[in-house]
Amino acid sequence: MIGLYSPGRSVVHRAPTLLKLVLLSVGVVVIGVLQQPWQLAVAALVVLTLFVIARIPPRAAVAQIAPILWMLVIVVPIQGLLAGWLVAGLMAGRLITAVALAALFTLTTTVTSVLEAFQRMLRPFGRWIDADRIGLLVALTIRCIPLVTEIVTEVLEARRARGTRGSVMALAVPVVVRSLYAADALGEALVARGLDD
Amino acid sequence: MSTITFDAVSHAFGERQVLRGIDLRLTEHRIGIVGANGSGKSTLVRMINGLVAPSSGTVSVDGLDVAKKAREVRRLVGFIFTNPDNQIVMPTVQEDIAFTLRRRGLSAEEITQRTTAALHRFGLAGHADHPAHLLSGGQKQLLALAAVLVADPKVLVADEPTTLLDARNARHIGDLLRSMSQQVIVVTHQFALLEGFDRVIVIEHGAVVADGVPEDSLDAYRALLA
Amino acid sequence: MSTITFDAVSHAFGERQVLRGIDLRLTEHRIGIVGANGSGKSTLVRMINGLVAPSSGTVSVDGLDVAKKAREVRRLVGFIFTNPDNQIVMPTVQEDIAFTLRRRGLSAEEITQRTTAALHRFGLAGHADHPAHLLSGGQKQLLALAAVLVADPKVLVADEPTTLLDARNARHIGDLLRSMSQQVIVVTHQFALLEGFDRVIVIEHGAVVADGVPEDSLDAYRALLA
Amino acid sequence: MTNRTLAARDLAHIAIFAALIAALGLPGALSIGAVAVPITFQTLGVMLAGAILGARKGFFAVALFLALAAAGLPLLSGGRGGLLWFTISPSTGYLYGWLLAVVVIGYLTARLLPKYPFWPAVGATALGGVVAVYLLGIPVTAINLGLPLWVAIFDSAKFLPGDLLKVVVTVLVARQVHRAYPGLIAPLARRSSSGTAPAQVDSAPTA
Ligand SMILES: Nc1ncnc2c1ncn2[C@@H]1O[C@H](COP(=O)(O)OP(=O)(O)OP(=O)(O)O)[C@@H](O)[C@H]1O
Ligand SMILES: Nc1ncnc2c1ncn2[C@@H]1O[C@H](COP(=O)(O)OP(=O)(O)OP(=O)(O)O)[C@@H](O)[C@H]1O
Ligand SMILES: O=C(O)CCCC[C@@H]1SC[C@@H]2NC(=O)N[C@@H]21
Ligand SMILES: [Mg+2]
Ligand SMILES: [Mg+2]
Repeated sequence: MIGLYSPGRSVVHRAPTLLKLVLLSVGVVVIGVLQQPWQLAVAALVVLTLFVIARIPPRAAVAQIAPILWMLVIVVPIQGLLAGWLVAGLMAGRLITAVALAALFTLTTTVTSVLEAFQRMLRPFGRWIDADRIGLLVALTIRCIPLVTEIVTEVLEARRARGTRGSVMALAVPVVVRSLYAADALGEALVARGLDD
Repeated sequence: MSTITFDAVSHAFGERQVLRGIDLRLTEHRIGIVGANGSGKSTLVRMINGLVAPSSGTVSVDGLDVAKKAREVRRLVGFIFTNPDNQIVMPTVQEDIAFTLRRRGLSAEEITQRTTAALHRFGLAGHADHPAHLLSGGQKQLLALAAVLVADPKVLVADEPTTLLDARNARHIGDLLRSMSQQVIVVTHQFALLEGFDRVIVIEHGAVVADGVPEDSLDAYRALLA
Repeated sequence: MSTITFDAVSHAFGERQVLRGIDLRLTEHRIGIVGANGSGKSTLVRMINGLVAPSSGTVSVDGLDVAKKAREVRRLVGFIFTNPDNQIVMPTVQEDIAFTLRRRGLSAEEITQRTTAALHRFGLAGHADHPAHLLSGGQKQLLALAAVLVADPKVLVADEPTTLLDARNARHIGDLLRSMSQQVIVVTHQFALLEGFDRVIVIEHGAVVADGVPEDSLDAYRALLA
Repeated sequence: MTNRTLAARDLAHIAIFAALIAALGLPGALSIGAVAVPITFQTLGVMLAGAILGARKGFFAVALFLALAAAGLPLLSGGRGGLLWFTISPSTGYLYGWLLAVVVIGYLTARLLPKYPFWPAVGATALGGVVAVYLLGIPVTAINLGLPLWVAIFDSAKFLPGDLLKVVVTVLVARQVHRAYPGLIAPLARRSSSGTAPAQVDSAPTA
């Protein structure tokens, strides 16, 4: 489970995660208020430059932005008809630029460091939230994903082996019940290994 | 007895070659399959009712190509998994047994009647309405057998059906398997289960390395493990 | 060796009486526990590190009452479950082993060092960064052992640790258990695992019905099952 | 065990439901209509989390799933992940709506248990899984795309058939699961005047 991280050693990669998060938020807000095409062009150029500096493989970049592009193919004409083509064009430009910036963050920051940053942001709430438990929950969830997919496969196999197909229900109920029992066993293992120390 | 044939069957999961050129003709009443962990036993027997489709070669049951006629073949072949939890698909014991019959177009009456008979035959009558997941390991394994045999398959394939059982329950299941009129194919690590079997096949690294009467095959396997 | 005592321990799950007046003093190096499915073995050994709290009576380890000092006791007692899938709690092999240590307030350095040593000792060094769920059954069982022994417990309790293994892997785990300097308590249905043990206890219907050297106890158990 | 910390078993329940929601994203996402908010099975997972784990644990499960997706794991349907889906995408509001949904469903389910009658349960699940989700989802779609609200409302109609089906499946599944595994949600007294809930049934061996 390596996530969407695209490995590298550039300044963008090495910048502290919290700083990147702050810059990203500022950037998205700024992009959101741009009203002139030339301003947007400058913003887009800045983002593009950052992609080049970070040496993101074009294919990885496109994979992140493509879903939004598809959407724009449909939304832009609607907006054009409703509000005029300049507005529609600006909206599309702002969205693509902001999406690219957010994608850049995701592509240059490991999941681990994002989670660490989240934990640091939660620290002021330490009275209510136990950062240690959260770290444990994260790892446990990543462990549980293959466990759940295995359970789904096994239930599907069992149904097939018994020559039946059956409804959504006959799949969902055993998957959920077995997941719960598997979780119980995991919980016991956590206790046995000293979790509630 | 049915005739199950493997014809030049090979299989790979991704890069990993798991079975290599298997040719087999299974016609005996009781057949055992043994081999080390990861040798390919489960993959092999799963092919008999189409849970795994071979990368190349064909598997057929009574002349029916499993790849093409999976539906028909699954009515002939009952399958028992190692972990009985895998097999329980309904909340209660009775519902789980009835589940197999429900899709066969039987009348409600006949379903009830056959389910009740199965509950008695496998000593589960007292647990009909129990949540199936709360049975003991041995009882679950019995439920798995009941739920499959209620549909009266011609062939029963069981992949390590006694792993969690004590000696008495294991013997009980062994006796059941031996007493059945159906053809039985059993994968196991417990040699005692294969007593009285007609044929034992040893798999190693995805190939058949010994095949014959139980004594000879098991001797060959023991030599392999030493 | 540690001293584990059961003092008038009884237990019921709801209506169901599972253990009845157990009195035991376990001081031997290697102790086996056998008994029929549902006789209460798992319930009994789970009490040793407080996974189940007895309805009445006390269990203690080296004088520490498990009910009151669960935290201290769990540092002394490592536990291995039957199904290794359910005790792998972290995504990769190395992380899973390190998990046990992380809770002990060791330095990062010491954690890395002890984890690496354990990876080597159990032949898992080549798999350190592999997703744990992709290991074979035997490797998973070894990982379970490694993850528990890395914390260097004084007592190791294992509840049927070899059920899914072939004869070679089972022997490997058996040899490991026998070679350990720690006190070992093993529940099993496979008598071969108990070779060379110092004491075997037979449980039937929640009570101790035989207790002594392996030969005598196993004979008594066989007679019981016949 | 203080009520502030979560027991190991609760942690495992939370993690496995977060994983279940992730697994429901594997079949992929279906995008139709004007506004590309995908139709996804993951909403079924969110509703199940509320109806089976209850408000508290369910909320943690959904929040955990969302945090992992936001951190860049490709867990959203179709293998997407990253902060952009939580800030400027048209589906942003729906994702926060999931958090509201799981709490609403969890709370109401606790009031309906142990009887869990069908139609009230459907109503409760729809109130959280549809009404609450759309309440946050639709306006944010309009804002993030700069579209008039009515377009976003009109467009969201395409979710309705699927979402209602998910509501019914959730209720049917939850009912069976509470039968096969009793004691997951402590029923809340219908009249809250007494202020105390009945003791939780706890049949699992983890003491
Ligand atoms: N779905 C799968 N994807 C990838 N590899 C698999 C899959 N199923 C099995 N394998 C691999 O194929 C090989 C053979 O597996 P198989 O389960 O057939 O072995 P087996 O002989 O039944 O072993 P065991 O005695 O442990 O049950 C193993 O190396 C296993 O890791
Ligand atoms: N959590 C539980 N709730 C209710 N009953 C339980 C629970 N756990 C165990 N039991 C019951 O207690 C009895 C003893 O169970 P236990 O697991 O200790 O048996 P065992 O000797 O380990 O059996 P096996 O050899 O099958 O593992 C069984 O009848 C079982 O059904
Ligand atoms: O994956 C995402 O980016 C968010 C998806 C949000 C989907 C919403 S939730 C309610 C409605 N029902 C669906 O099936 N899809 C939408
Ligand atoms: Mg196998
Ligand atoms: Mg047991």
